[in-house]
Amino acid sequence: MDKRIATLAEAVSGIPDGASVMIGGFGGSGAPIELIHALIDRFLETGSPKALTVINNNAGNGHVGIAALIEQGMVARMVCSFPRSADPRVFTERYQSGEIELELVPQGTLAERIRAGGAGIPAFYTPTSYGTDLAKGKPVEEFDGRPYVQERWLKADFALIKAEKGDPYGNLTYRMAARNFSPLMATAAARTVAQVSHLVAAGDIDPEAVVTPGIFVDGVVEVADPQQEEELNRAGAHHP
Amino acid sequence: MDKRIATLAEAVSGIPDGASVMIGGFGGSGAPIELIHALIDRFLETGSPKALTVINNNAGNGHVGIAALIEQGMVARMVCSFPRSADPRVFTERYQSGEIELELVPQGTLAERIRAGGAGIPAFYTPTSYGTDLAKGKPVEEFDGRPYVQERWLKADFALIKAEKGDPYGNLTYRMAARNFSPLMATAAARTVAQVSHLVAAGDIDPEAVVTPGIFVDGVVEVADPQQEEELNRAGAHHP
Amino acid sequence: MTEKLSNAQIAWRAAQDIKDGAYVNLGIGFPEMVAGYMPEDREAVFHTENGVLGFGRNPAPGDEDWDLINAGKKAITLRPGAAFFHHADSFAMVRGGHLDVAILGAYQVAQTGDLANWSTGPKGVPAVGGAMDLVHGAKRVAVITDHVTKHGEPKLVEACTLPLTGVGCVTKVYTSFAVIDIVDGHFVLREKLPGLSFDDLQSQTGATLHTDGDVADLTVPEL
Amino acid sequence: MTEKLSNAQIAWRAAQDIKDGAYVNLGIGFPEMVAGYMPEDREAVFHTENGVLGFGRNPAPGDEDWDLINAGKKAITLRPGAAFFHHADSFAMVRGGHLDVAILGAYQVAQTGDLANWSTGPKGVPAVGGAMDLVHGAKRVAVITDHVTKHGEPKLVEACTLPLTGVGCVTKVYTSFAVIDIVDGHFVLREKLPGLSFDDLQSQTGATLHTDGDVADLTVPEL
Repeated sequence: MDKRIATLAEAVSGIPDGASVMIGGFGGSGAPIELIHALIDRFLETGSPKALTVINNNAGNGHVGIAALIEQGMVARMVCSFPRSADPRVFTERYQSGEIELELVPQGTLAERIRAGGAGIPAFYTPTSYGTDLAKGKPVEEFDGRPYVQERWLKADFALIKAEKGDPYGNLTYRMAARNFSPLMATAAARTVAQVSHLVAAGDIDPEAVVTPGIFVDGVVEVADPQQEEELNRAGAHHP
Repeated sequence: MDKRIATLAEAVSGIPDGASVMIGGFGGSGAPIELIHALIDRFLETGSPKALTVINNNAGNGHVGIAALIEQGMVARMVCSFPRSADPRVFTERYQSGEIELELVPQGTLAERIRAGGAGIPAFYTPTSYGTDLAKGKPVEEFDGRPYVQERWLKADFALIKAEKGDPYGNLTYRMAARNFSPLMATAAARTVAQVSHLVAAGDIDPEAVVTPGIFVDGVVEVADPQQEEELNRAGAHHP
Repeated sequence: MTEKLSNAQIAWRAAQDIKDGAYVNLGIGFPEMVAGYMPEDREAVFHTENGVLGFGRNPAPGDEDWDLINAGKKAITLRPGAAFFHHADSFAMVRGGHLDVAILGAYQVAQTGDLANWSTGPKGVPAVGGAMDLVHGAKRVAVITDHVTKHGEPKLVEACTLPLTGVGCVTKVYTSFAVIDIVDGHFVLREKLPGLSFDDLQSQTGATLHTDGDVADLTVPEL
Repeated sequence: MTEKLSNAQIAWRAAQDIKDGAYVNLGIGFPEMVAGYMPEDREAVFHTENGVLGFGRNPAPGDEDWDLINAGKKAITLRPGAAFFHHADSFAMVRGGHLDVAILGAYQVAQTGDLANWSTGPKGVPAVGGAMDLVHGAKRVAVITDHVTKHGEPKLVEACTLPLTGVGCVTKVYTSFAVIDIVDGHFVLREKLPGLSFDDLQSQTGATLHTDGDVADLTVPEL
């Protein structure tokens, strides 16, 4: 079993036009900057992939990562809970011009829908959003005298995530709050690729410490000193 | 914050007659033998608690742990997936005589129902058990052309679990396959008490290594050299 | 112009009602101030949606680790006994009723407990974050807010006119003028600034203020 | 009495169809034997419901650690790259379609793919375990079984008479006589013991056997 991928270019090579892509991270923590930028570089060279649906808690910040993906016109649709950031201009302009569609999902519902996608649960009920605009058109059912909204699972064609350690079996650990959505997204995508800061040998991750078991991961690519989105933005970085 | 409890007797003192109690463990791995035996000892002294509903994957083995709890007549109802074991006689007799009611739940559905109880999800849909006797009377709904069974959350008044390390905040780690249902049960019970093999100081469990965050745990009691159910049974042990 | 409490003073007042040992989520922005005013003899454990329990103060500038942030994307530090977890576990804590209290900001609060705090209407980019989960998850949902808007309009109303965050979820409101419980569809005044008459307070409130026994003086330290 | 494959030989045959890199769950008891017959040049990762991925052979007697067991409560060992996880995550792997194959035992398999393997009727204590989850979760569900019961009755039938484990879930059956695919509600014979005629096999099968091209000889090593 060897899920190692040699290059970032290879790691993102299979994503076609129109694909749905879950991208890990909450703001800058956990954002797989190098994988996203490799996808942009591929687009700049080949014109593909475009018309992507991107699933992330946010909708980009500044001019790197998801914001840069949007800026290149690669994204047709965002699914997120909080499309605001310190510098949300790239998304805001595309959204207001109608170029990007937005599905706004409460954060806990977004997390649970992704988990459900990975766990084979096609639908579940939550109290979240009951009686609000975000529940419009969704079935409501009462349990034990309280109303709940039915939500559907959320799956994707690909997940691009960032992890701390990875081994050839695809087992992953994360770094602090960079964990966030990534373990869920790994389970809910048909193909999951992780950029890992430390590629280690099989057996070097304690089985007790594995956060994402390798069964959920299809490829790992080492990015030894990953860029941090927040630091890039504080430095005013652009990609490309 | 100090969730430490000094004695096993104190740890099980609040459980009343008729309570529902989730008990961690899969077979002998993860079975909180000392907590269960403390509950039996309390019953032998005071006649309480009795008429318990016990939720566990199994229904006891031999004459220790859950089997001993059943043998004392303390259990009115079992919720489990696999009420068989190397020596299931205690449960089998009480079940066949009608003294104990059994709710049989597929193992994955049992796990998911407990997780749902802890996560505030009152109901969910699963393909498991569709078209079988165990789905009788349950709502069925079709999603994307496939039929699913609606299952309800499962909560309990108490959870008694076994963990490897615990700190005064209630953070827990587990030992190998002894993890099984315990992290789920900790979330789904109104009051969760863990026996821990190593009680450590706050800060001594790496925040990355915490499996059950302390918010789900109400009490920790140290049992430094816990008994292992399988070993007790191989030695032909009885409690008391 | 009526004397009113500063944001710091409102946060201080809300902090006094947090019990020792409580698990607490503070909304982004103004509510984050509450953590700074916990009584010294009490310990609360703070939860942030993005997967941290038991975080502490913000680090000094230059000491930030941007993989260690709160839901407002501010850098934080850890306290002993902290834990990391993923987003589904984080919202299991929220939705599953494990938080003792969530303290949120508000555009409007209705006497029914309805809260509007995520959208000011169809203009702009909508963003909801974790607010809709928190209002139906925490055991107690409190709001801290100015009593009136910048334009002097009541924020405590009979029925919210802005898009709802949740229905019947708020049970306590700490404002720049008063402390108000929501009981059975009514605002029940518990404390008010000593220099403010009941009638003056009522005139700045968009729904009837009820009383149930004495109304205490709302007194807070200079901050 | 017809020559038939031993359990070890049925397990060997099933193992030959497991691809390199597959994630596999083996049912309690007889199916556990499959792991011992994996081709040496292929590596499968074995999953057990109780929260272990990547386990290896059973330890020598005396070397057991009873906190490290499989779903059949037998002691196991770990291979490099193993992971522990809780039961909800374990069944997320199962129900979420992450396992490549589950190999289970059977009381009866119907030509529709229906499986009965958990209950022989109302007598005794019912016990289901993880079978109902596995049959609707794994990408491929195969059965290994004697072709007939101890009493000579067919186990491959038109419709199950015993309580169902799952509906339309099995796609391949490895028996003591044959290898059979289930395609569009039919048993399609792929391999049979060379010494057994089609008519003899049909006479011991409770539903019509179809063919689709050649039927290969079912040949296995002495074990």
